[in-house]
Amino acid sequence: MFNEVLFLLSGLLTVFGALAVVFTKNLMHACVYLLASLFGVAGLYLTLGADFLAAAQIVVYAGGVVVLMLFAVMLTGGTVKDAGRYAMLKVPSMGNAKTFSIAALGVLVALSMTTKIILGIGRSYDASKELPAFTSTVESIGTLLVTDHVLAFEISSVLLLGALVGAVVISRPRKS
Amino acid sequence: MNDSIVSYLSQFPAYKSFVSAMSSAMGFDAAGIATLLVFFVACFVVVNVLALVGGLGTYAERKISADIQMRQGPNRVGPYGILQFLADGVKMISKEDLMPRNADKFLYTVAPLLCLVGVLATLAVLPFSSGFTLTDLNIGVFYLLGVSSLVGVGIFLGGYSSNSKWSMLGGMRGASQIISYEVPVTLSILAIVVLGGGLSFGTLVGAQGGLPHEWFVLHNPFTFVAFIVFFIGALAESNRAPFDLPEAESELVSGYHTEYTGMRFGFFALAEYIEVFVLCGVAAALFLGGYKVPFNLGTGEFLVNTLNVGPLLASKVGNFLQLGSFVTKTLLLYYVVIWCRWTFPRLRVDHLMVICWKYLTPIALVNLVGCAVWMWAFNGQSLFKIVFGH
Amino acid sequence: MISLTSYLFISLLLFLCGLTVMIARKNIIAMLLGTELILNSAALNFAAYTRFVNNNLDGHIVSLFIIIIAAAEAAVGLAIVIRFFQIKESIHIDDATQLQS
Amino acid sequence: MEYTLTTIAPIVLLPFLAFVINSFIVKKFTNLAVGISCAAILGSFVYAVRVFSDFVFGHFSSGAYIHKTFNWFNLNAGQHEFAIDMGIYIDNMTAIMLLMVTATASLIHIFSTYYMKDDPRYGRFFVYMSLFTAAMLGLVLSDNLLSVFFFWELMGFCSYSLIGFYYEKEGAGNASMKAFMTTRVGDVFLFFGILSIWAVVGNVTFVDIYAAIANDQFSNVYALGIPLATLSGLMIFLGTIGKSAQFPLQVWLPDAMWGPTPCSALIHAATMVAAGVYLSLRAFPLLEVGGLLPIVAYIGGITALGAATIALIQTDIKAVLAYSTISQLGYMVLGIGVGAYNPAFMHLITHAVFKACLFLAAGSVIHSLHDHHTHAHVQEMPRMGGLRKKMPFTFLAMLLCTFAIAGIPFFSGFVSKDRILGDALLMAMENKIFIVPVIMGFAGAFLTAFYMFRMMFLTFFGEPRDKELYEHTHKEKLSWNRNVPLLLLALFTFGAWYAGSATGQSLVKLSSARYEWFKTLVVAPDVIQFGTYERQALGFDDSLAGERDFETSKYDPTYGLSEEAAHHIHHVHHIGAIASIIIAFFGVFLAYLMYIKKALNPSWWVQTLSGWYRALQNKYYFDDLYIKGLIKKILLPLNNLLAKFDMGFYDRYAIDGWTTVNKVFFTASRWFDNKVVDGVGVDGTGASVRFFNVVLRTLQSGKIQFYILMIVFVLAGYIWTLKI
Repeated sequence: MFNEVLFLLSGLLTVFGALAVVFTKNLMHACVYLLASLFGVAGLYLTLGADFLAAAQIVVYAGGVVVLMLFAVMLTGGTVKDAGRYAMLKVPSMGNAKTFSIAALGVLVALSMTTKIILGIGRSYDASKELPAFTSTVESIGTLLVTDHVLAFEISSVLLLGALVGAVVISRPRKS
Repeated sequence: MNDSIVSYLSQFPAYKSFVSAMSSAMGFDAAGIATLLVFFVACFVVVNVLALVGGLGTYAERKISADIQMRQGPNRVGPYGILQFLADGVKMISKEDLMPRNADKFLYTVAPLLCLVGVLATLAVLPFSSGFTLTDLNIGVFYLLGVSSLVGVGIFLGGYSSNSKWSMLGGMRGASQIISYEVPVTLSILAIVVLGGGLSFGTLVGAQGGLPHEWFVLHNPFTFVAFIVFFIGALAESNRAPFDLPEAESELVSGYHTEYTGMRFGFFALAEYIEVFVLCGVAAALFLGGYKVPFNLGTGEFLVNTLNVGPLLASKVGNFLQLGSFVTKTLLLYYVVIWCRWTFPRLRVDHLMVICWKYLTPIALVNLVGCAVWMWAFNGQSLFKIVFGH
Repeated sequence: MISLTSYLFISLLLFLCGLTVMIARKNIIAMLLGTELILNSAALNFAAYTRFVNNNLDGHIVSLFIIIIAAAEAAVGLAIVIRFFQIKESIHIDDATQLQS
Repeated sequence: MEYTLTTIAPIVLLPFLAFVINSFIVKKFTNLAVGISCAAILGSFVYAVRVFSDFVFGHFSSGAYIHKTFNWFNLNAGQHEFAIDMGIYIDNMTAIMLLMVTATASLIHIFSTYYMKDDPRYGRFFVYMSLFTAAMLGLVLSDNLLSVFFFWELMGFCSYSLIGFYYEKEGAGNASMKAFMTTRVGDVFLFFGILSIWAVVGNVTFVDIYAAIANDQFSNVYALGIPLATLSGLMIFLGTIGKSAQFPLQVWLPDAMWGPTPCSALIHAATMVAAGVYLSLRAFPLLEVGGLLPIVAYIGGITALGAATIALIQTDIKAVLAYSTISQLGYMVLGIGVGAYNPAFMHLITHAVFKACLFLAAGSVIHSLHDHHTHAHVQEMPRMGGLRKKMPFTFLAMLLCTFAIAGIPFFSGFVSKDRILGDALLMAMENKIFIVPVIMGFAGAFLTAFYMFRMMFLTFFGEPRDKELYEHTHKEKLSWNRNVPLLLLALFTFGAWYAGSATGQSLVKLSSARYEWFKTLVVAPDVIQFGTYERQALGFDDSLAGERDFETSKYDPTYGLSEEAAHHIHHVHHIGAIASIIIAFFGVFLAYLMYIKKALNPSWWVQTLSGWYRALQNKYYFDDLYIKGLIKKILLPLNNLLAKFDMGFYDRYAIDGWTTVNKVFFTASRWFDNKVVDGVGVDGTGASVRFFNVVLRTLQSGKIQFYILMIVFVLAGYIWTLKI
C-alpha cells in the first residue's frame, strides 16, 4: 500500500516536473522543475527497491547538476546587448509556437512508435509472478561494482577526472 | 529492512492494542495506516522539538555571544530572557510579508521552502537514540548528504529571485561555498564509513563505544583530523561563523535573504539554526559516539540485570538515556559553533575557496586513504586498543 | 496494479518531454536540460527491468553509470557553453551552425 | 654403303655450309673462303663417288632405287590429312647425275681460283657458286616436285646474282633481270603443273606420281577440257622450256654470257640448264601418258636447228658457245620427244662435260687476251687467230671438245647424239609426225659441226689478225688451276667411257654388259613397278628399298622383241650412224674450205642469203618480238586498262565512297555524342549532382535540433520497417 502511494506521488511529481520543464518560459524555472522531476525519479527508484540509486540520484542531480545549470545560466546571461532593464540577463527565447509545433510533430512520431513497442512488451510480459521483497542493494551493488564491473568502474573514475579537468580548462577565460 | 521508530514502538503492547482498535474501527487491517499515523505523530514531535531547538538556538547564541563579550544578553522576556525567541517568532510572523517588484515570484517563494525542506528532510535519519531515530536507512549518511545539498539550491534561488545585486552576489557566493565545502565534508564522513563498515547511522554509532576511548574521534589520528575537517566543513556549509560571508552585514547587507521579510526570512533563519543542530548531531553521532551511554547503560541491560526491570521498560529507559547523551554531545558542539562565531574573523571569499580546495580537500583525501590503510594494517583496532591491549 | 508497463509509460513521458525540450528550445542550456531528462528516462527503464524481469542488479549498475556519465556530460557541456558564450556572446543554438555545409 | 640421313645429307649440306660460312667471312678472309668453298665441293664429290660406285659397281641393277622420306610438316586439319613429306630418291640416273655435277663443279671451282683471282669481288663469286652447287645437288637428290621446285627457284636466284656479278656494267644488270624474268615465266607454269598433279595425286613425290599413273588415276580427270595428264605434263615441260632455254624462252641464255665465264661454264652449260631436261626426264611417264611427245620433239628440233643457225654468224666466242648450248639442249629435248630416254640422258651428261670444258677453255683464252687500251679482255674472234702456239694446252683441250660436240666418231658427243638421231629415225619410221624433227636434227648436226670448227679455225688457226694483241698474250704455262681442269674434262670426252663400242652402236656383240653400263642402268621409270610400294622414312633402314633381279640380256634394246623387229632396229641405227658421220665430216670440210683455205667466201654467203643473215643477226627478231610485240602491244595496253579501272572505279567508289559513308556516320555520331552523351550523360550527371547537392546541403543545416528530428524520424523508420 505504502509502495503504491509513493509510486503515485513520485510518478506525478516526475511527469508534471517534466511537463513544467517543457512549458515554462523562464530557464531558471525550467531548472527547478527539472530538479523536482529528478526528485520524482528518485522516488520511483525507491518504489523499485533501488535505494542506492535513489540516493545517488539525489546526491548527483540535486547537489550537482542542477546547481551547475543554474550557474551556467548566470554566467551566460549578462551581456550588455542582452541586458534587461536592471542589467538582468535576457535569456534567449525558450522556443516559440513554430519550434513547439515541429517538436510536437517529432514527439507524435516518437510517441506512436514507442507506444507500439511498449504495448508489445506489455502483452508479452506476464505480470502474474510474485515480485521479490525489497532488500538493501547497497552491499550487493558495492560488491558488483568492484567484482564484475570493476573495469567500467575504473574507466568511469578516469572519465570523471577527465570531465572535471576538461570543464575547468575549457571554461576558464583565456588570458589574451 | 531498516528498522524505524515505528518498528521500535510496535514492540510495546500499547501499540498493538492501538492497531487492533484502529483495524476494528476501520474494518480492515489498518497496520499500514497505523504505522502512517505513528510516523506522522513522530515526525510532528521531532519537527516541533527541533523548531524549539532552533528558537532556543537564537536565544543561546545571543546569550553566549553576550557572555563572550562580557555583557548580559536578553533578560527581559521571561526569566533570563528565555522566552526571547518566542518574542522574535511572534515578530517574524506579524511582520509584513512583502516581495520586490521584479522578483521572480515563484522562485522567491520556493527558495525558503527548499532550504527548510532540505534541512528538515535530514531529521529522518538523525540518530537520536537506537530506538528514536525516525528511520535508520541503510543509506542514511548518503541520503543526508544528498538532501542537505538542497539548502545550497535554496540559497542560490533565494539570492537570484530577489532581483537585487546584493542578494544575487550573496546567493552565488553562498551556493558556491556550500557546494565546494560539501567535498571535504563528504570525504571525512567516508573515512568514518570506511571504519564503521556501513552507510547507516545505526551501524556507525553501534561501531563506537560509550567511553571516549571507544569513540571514532580517538580511534586513530586520521579520524581525529577527519573530525576537525568535518567540523570546519560543517561551519562553512551552514554559513556560520568565519564562513558567514553570504549574509555578512557589512558587505552584502545580509546576503541572499536581504529582500526577505517576515516568515520567509523566518524560514531561512530557522533552516540555518536547525542545520547547525543537525550537523552537530551528525558530528556527535559519527565522531563522539552518538547516543552511546558509557558503561552500556543505554541498552538497559544494567537495569535488567541489577534491578530485574522488565526488558521493555529497560529499553525505554535506556533509550531516554541514549537520547540524553546524544543531545548533550550535540549541544556541547553547538556551543563550540557559537563560540567560534564570536572568536574567528570573517574570511575573504578567495581565502574561503583556497582553504576548501587547497587545504581541506587534500587533507580529507589523505585521511580517507589513511583510514583505509589503518583498517587494513591493524584490521580496524583503535589506537587505544592497540596500545592498551583491550 | 503497478507493473512494468506503468514504469515504461512514465519513462516514455519523460523521454518525450526531454525530446520536446531539446527540439523546441532555442537555448543551449535548455537543450542540456532535455538531455538530462532523456538520460533519466533510460536509467528508469533499467531500474524497472531489474525489479520486474531479472533482478540481478545489473540494471542498477547501468543506471548508476548513466547517472555518472550524465554528470560528466553536464559538466563538460556547460563548460563548452560558457566558452561558446565567451566567444559568440550568445548561447542561442542557431548561432552554433559553423558545421553547416 | 649405308643410306641414312648422315651419309646422304652432306652432299647437299657441305656446299650450303660453305655458302653460310663464306657469306660471313668473305670480306676479311677471302682466300680462306675460297678454300672452304673448294673443299666443300670436293667433299661432295667424294660422297658422290661413293654413291656412284655403290650403284654402278655395287648393285648394278637398272631398277635399283633408294627412296627415304621424312615428314616435313603435318597439318592434319580435321579430316583432310595434309602432310608434306620431303626426302631423297636415288636411282642410277641420280647417281650418275651426282657424279657429273660434283665433278664439273669442283673442276670449275679450281679453274675459277685462276680466272677470278684478280677480280675485286673474288670471294663473293665463290659464295654464290657454293650456294648454286648446293641447290643443284639438292634438286638432283630430291624425291618430289615440291623440293625440286624449291631448289629450282634457288638456282634461278643464283643464276640471277651470278649473271649480274659485274653489276657496275649496265648490260649485266639487264641480262640478269632478263634471265630471271624469263625463267620465272617457265617457273609459273611449272608451279601450276605441280598444283594440278597435287590435286589429283595428293602429293607430288615421283613414286606417287608413277603409282598414280600406274593406277590410272589421271585417265578420267579433265581440267579446262584438257585431260589432266596432258595439262600437267605440258605445264612441267613449259618449266623445262623456261629453264633450259628452249624455243620460245631461249632469249635469256645468250645474254647470260655477261656473267663471268666459269659461272657460264657451270650454270649455263653443265648444270642449271640441264636441270630442266633432268626434270622432264623424271616426268617422262607423265609426258608419255599425256601424249605430249610429238610437241616435245618439235620444240627440241626447232630449238636445235634455230640455235645452230644463229651460232653460224656469231663473232663473240662465248656467244657461239651459248647458242651451241641451246642447240644441244634442243637435241636432248628432241631425244625425250622421240622416246630416246637413255640417249637423251647420255647426251645431257656428255654435253655437260665437253661444254664445261669448252667454256673453261674459252675463258682461259679470253683471260689471256688483254687489250691494253681498253683494259678489257677480248672476246671477239675476228681479233684472234693463230693462238694455238700461244696456248697449246687450251688448244688441245678445246680441239678434243670440239671433236666431241661436232659428233666426230669415237667421241662422247657422237655416241649420244647418234643414238638420239637413231631413235628419232626409228620413231620417224613408225610415226610420220616425227619426220620433220628428224630432218631438223640431222641439219642441226651438220651446222653444229660447221660453226664449232669455224670457231676453232678463227681462234687457233691461221694468222693472228690483231698483231698487237697477239704479241701481248704471253705464252701459256701448264698451271694446275688453269689447264688441269681443262685437260681432265677433255679426257672424259672420249666415247669409250660411256659406251662399249667405239661407235656407240652394238656393231660388235660384247662379252659383258658392264661395258654398256650406261645404257643398261639408265632406263625410263617403269610405272608398274611403282604401283605397289611401301614408303620408308629416311634414316630408318639402309637396305635398298627395291631391287629387281637382273637378267643379263636386258641391256639389249631389242630385248623381248621378235627377231625380225630386233633386226629392223639395228638396221635403222646403222643407217642413222652412217648418215651422221657423213654429215659431220661434210660440215668440217666446209668450215675448212671457208676459213683455212678461204676457198669459199663467207661474205658471198652473206650477200646471197642477206635476208636470212639479217634475221640471224637479230636472233630471229625474238627480242624485238617480245619487247615490241608482247610487251608494247599486249602488256602495256592491258596495264593501262587495269590502271584506268583501278583509278576510275575502284578509287573513286570503293575508297572515296567510304569517306562519304564515313561522313554520314560521323555526323550522326557527333550529334549523338553532343546531344545524348554530353547532354544527358555528362552535363546531366553534373546537373543532378548540383541538384542533390542543394537538397543534401539543406539537410546539413548545422542546426542540432534539426538533426535530432532527423534521428527521431530515422529511428521511427527503423522501428516501423523492422516491425519490432
